[in-house]
Amino acid sequence: MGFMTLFILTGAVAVAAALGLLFARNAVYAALFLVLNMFALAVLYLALGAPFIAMVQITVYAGAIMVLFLFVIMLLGAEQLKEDGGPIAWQRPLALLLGLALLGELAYFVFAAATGQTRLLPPPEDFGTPHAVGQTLFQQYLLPFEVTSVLLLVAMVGAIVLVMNGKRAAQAQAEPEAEGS
Amino acid sequence: MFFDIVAHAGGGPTFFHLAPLVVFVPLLGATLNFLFGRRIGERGVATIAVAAAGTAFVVSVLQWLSLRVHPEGATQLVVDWITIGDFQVRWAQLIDTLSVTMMLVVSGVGTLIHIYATAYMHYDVRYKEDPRRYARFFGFFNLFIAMMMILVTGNSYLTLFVGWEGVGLCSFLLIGFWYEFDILGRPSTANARAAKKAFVVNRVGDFGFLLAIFTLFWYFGTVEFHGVFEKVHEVAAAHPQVLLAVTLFLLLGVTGKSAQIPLFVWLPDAMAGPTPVSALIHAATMVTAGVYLITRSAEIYMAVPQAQAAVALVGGLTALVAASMAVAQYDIKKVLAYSTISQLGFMVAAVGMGAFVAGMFHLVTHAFFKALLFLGSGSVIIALERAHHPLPDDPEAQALAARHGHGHHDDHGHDHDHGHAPFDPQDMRNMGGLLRRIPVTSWTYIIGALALAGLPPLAGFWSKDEILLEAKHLQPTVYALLAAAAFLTAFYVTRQLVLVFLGQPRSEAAAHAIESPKAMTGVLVTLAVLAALGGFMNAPGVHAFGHWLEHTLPEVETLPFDLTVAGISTGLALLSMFIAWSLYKGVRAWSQWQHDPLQKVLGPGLFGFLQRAWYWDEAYLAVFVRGYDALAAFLAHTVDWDFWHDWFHETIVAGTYQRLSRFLARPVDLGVVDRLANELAGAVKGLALVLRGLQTGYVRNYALSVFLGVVVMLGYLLWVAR
Amino acid sequence: MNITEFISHPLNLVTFFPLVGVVLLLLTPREAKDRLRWIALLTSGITFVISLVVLGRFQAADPQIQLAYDRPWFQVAGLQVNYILGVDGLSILLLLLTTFLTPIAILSTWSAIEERVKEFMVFFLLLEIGMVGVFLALDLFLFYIFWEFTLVPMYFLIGIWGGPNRMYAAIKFFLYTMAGSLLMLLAIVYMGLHYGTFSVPAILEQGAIGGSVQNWLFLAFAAAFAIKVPMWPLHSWLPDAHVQAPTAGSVILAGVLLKMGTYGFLRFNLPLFPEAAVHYAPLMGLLAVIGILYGAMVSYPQQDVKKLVAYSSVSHLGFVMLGLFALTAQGVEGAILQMINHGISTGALFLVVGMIYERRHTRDLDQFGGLWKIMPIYGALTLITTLSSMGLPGLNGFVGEFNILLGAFGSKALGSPLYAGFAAAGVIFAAVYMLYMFQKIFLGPVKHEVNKTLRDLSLREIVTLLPLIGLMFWIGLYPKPFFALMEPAVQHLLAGLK
Amino acid sequence: MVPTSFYIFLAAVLFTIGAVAVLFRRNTLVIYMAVELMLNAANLAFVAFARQFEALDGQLFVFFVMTVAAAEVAVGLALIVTIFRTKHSVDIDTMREMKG
Repeated sequence: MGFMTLFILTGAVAVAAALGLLFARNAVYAALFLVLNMFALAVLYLALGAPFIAMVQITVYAGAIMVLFLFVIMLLGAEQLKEDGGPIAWQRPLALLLGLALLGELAYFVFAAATGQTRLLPPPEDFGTPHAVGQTLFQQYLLPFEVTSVLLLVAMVGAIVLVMNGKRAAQAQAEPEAEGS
Repeated sequence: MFFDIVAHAGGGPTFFHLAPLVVFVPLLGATLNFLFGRRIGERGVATIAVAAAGTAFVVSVLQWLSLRVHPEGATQLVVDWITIGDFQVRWAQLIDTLSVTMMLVVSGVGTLIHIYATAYMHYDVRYKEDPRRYARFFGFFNLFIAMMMILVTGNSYLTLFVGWEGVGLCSFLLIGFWYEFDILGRPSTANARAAKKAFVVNRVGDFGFLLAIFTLFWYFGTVEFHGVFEKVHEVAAAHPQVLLAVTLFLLLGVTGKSAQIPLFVWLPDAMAGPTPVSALIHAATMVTAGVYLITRSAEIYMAVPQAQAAVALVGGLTALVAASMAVAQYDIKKVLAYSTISQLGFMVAAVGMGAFVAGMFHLVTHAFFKALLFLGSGSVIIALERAHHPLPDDPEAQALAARHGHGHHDDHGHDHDHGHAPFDPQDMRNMGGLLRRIPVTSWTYIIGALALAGLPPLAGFWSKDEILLEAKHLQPTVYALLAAAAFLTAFYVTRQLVLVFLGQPRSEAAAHAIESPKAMTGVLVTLAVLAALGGFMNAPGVHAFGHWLEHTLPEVETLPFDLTVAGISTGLALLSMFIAWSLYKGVRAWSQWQHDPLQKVLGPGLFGFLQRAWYWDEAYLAVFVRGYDALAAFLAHTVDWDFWHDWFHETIVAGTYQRLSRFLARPVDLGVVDRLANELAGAVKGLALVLRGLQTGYVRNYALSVFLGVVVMLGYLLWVAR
Repeated sequence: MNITEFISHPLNLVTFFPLVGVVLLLLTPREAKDRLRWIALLTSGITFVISLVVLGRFQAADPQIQLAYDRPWFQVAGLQVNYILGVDGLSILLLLLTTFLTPIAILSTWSAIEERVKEFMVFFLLLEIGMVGVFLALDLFLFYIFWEFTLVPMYFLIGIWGGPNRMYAAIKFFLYTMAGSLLMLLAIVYMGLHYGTFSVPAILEQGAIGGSVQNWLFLAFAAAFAIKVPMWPLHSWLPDAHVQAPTAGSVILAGVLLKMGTYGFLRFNLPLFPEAAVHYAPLMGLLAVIGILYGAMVSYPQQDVKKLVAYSSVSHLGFVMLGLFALTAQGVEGAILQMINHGISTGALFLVVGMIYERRHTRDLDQFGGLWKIMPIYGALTLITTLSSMGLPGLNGFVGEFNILLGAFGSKALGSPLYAGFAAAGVIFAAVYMLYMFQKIFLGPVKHEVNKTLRDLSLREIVTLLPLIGLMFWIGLYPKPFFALMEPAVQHLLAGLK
Repeated sequence: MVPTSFYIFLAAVLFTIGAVAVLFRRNTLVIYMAVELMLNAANLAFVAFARQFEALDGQLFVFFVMTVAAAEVAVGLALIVTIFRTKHSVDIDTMREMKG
């Protein structure tokens, strides 16, 4: 099985999973479709000589992040929201139209406008290995890397603060009611 | 770096390397007393201070011993101070016979006065009701010794100037020591103003000194003594007027520090300081710095005869004028103050004429007898004060008060005095008959006074005689001035002795005056011995002092002893003393003050003129002080504030701007710009109403519009890049 | 520009380190006043340490620009603007003075500023960035940016935390300085067009513009700097600004901001327009001497202590200007040292005035008298400061003034010893007003009952003053290291003028 | 071998689907997931270009995108939870406080 076959198969799976996300009634299904999509992408990453990114994709994205999504969906019981157009149903056809337009533009760009298309050569020996990625990450990109850690910390603190404040607000709402009864 | 020896005198051990100690040990003493003085008690403070001054004396003696073996002296580098381009000043100590003479006087007399002050200040701080200031006094005192040592050991005009200003500072601090009182201990700013006056007047002199230094540097290329002296002849040939300028600028400095005409006015006011201060700073050492400066600059002065004449004339005039002022004073210390000015005039005249040895000799003997006189007057003052107002912790005075039944003085103390005229323990009209009450003080005082009057064989006779002798040969005019001054000197000395020590006590306090403690009288006796015998070091035939200074000074010629000169001056002195005696002998019988006999002779106008110091202060006040005040106030309030700050700024700068902007606002802005703006605003408002409809609040609508934007922009880009 | 490389350069670090403090301050709640103060103090303290590192890497013997950081920045209308920082013997001491005075000024606000502490500290640290930048910038454009940048924080410091008439003073300060700067901006633009670059080292390599244009450029730069100094007669913004500014503001205003003017003369007017500098030296010298005497006389009758000290600055900076335009080694080096001295002594004087103002809420001389007896430590420290300011040998002021006068006396550019002669009379006047102030506050009997219960300085206040006092003695007794830092650079500068 | 343009086109398709999903769905959580899908599409393009130019920078960008996405998800989900507490709904159309 050549790379092209692999590409077509996994690409089809990815597109199908994406469409599943678009049309699934149940949010849990949507999330699972997204996981599938990510697995498919991970395979493509492997094919593109990025084993490290592929692993991170599976562990962090498909693993950690999506689990968090599922957790929140179930926590809030939000999986069964009625999915009709709602008060602005008129924008759905418009959205579809725009989506097709964008796709058209991009296709034009990729296949017609962009020049210098090359067939990919086999990559160097250690391309994309964790070792090579680590070398680059900790030398050339050290400062952004460190900044990312600050970003994550801030995000964590922010998430906690938001949830806690909300809790307090909810309690404050609940208390007068309790007194009244 | 510090303390390392630049020049070793060849052969044998010397003590020159110890020289920096004369500065640093007193400085250390001062620091210790400033920092810890309040905690270690009076005894601790006194020990530190006296030990510091004593160490300086010991080191000075060691320098003297070293110089006896190596009379060529040495230069001790202390620190490399300023180096800019070709301007280099090292702070180095010049150890030669001249500077060591000054060191010995400063530290020797200084140590004695320190000892005296330990007892004197004990009473003073209690009478002024602030015993905690005892430590501060000795801190300043030690600081003064350090500064004076910097002055006399400096090897360049600049280092000398550093000490010169430093002693000025100490003088300021010590004159204003009781800054919250006047001279009688009443709350006032008088003492503080006296201190400020001293500093400012000295600054006028320093201004001259600074200009002299600048001139020296630019024409001689250095400010170090030896470097300058080497080039004197070269410069004298090339720019004679430069040397004249330097010497006259220096003279201005000298008139400031050594209280000569026209800048002597600060010294009488400086008596506001405690009496040991007057003795050490304003009689024995600091005020003689000017004499030292001219002696040090002998090489320059010798090259400029006009300058020598000017200096001698200033000195001679000062000697006479100040002596005339002294005859009409009532304050025991004021008499001595004017006398000091007068004697400084003698010294300045001497060094001005080129009689450097005579001038320095008089400086030394004057340090002995004038210090003695000031300390004696301090002893008298304290004696009266103790009798007038016994302190609770003064058993001697308390016992005496009880015996004579006027112990009531200690119930009302000083506060009571503020009502009517306070008792003035310095006023000679309140004295009389003290010879019997305080014999040690009295006899030592009389020895000092006679030395001042110039009676043989006391120290003052020899030194004054030498000056008169030189003057007769070199400058006859100055000789006449000085002889007249000597005549007046003998007069005011006699007047003072009669008023203070003889006859009947003219006040309660004088009747019960108490002899001072041993620390004070011991010092008085020591100084009396020096004042009596000190003259023999340069007496005719001995000339040890002259030979000593020969190693440093350019030309030392000793004139042979002239019996006529000596006879004339002694005769004049005796005559004057006789006149004074016959005028004042009536006073002896008085028990209350009546009119001054001299006033009857001279008339109240002339007497008042002399007493008010020729109205010199008043003239300066009217011309310089008021003038400066008025000019400064005019500049500050009228020119700078009202005109420049307010009128110019507000009316011209801000006003013009406002008129301009108002013009732009009314016709231009309202007529054209504003209308345009209004119509534009209307249009915007209409548009806003339309656009408002777009704000549905649905997030997805907004997302859609973003998406639309993306599609359109991408399309446009592709269209362009086609 | 690589960020890591950018901040690892010591000059960038010393300039922008206060930003760290600004960020921390912004994150700190406004109620935690003590924490805010500590953050500001520590930040400025670390900045001082960094400036010491700069000093450590500075080669005193080298007269050239050192530790230069030169990168292309952006282009305006085809003109290259570079980001150039560098330090040499002319600026190293002023850099140190700035970083040294800032923590001291912050320490002095501990109990004086209680309102809006957060904003105050933020502005103060921003001001430090601007001041350090002014002394380090070697591109005319960059210099101009820093120069104008300092105005903003100072404007707010006066306008928000100042005295009753603060808005008037702040606006006056702003407008006066701005007016002068605009002329300078025109000159900078002209020079940029002429040389094709704003970089000072590059301009110096190309040589000066000849002819009368040089004179005009000199005057345009001089206008900006003379207002900042301020030279007589452009000083009328100074008393307002000083009287209304809070203590720390006055300290920095007198200590550093005024030096930006004299530094400007030294850095730009002398080397960039050498012929014009020699040509105008007598005029500048004359204005300087008038300033010395006028400032000294005008400060004497003032009732407000701050105003007195403010006018004394006019006098002191007159000395600096006289030294600069003496164009002799002694004069210029004395002037640089006198800039430092004035920063130390007048800074200390404003601190001292602030301390008494905090206790009595008045600066009227008649409200005091006899305070030495009540506050002995305060009296002693003030006395030392006063003496330093009036140029007593052994303290810093003397070394500076003496060298300036010495340099001016034999200056060929000034052409007459009369300048130094008249200026030396300023030494007498200085004694008059300084001792008058000292006497009015500290000597004499205690006239007012309220003054009897004043407490002496606290440990914090003593700690605030002691570094300054220590420096007064150090410079006064052993100025050699300070002169050694500037000597090669000054000789190099003067060689370019011949 | 597969040309890069194929990968890019696949990324474009996925991106468009994600974008349309954002506009279609009412469930805030699903919208979030759609945003993640768009990010993934971009990542794919990055990796493909990294492969083409044999430069690791593209892969590192993906790495950073993931990190940022993780941070975004953490904060975003916290926001949703907070909003849910007051509105008791995850319907995005109930949030229209911005109406002009």
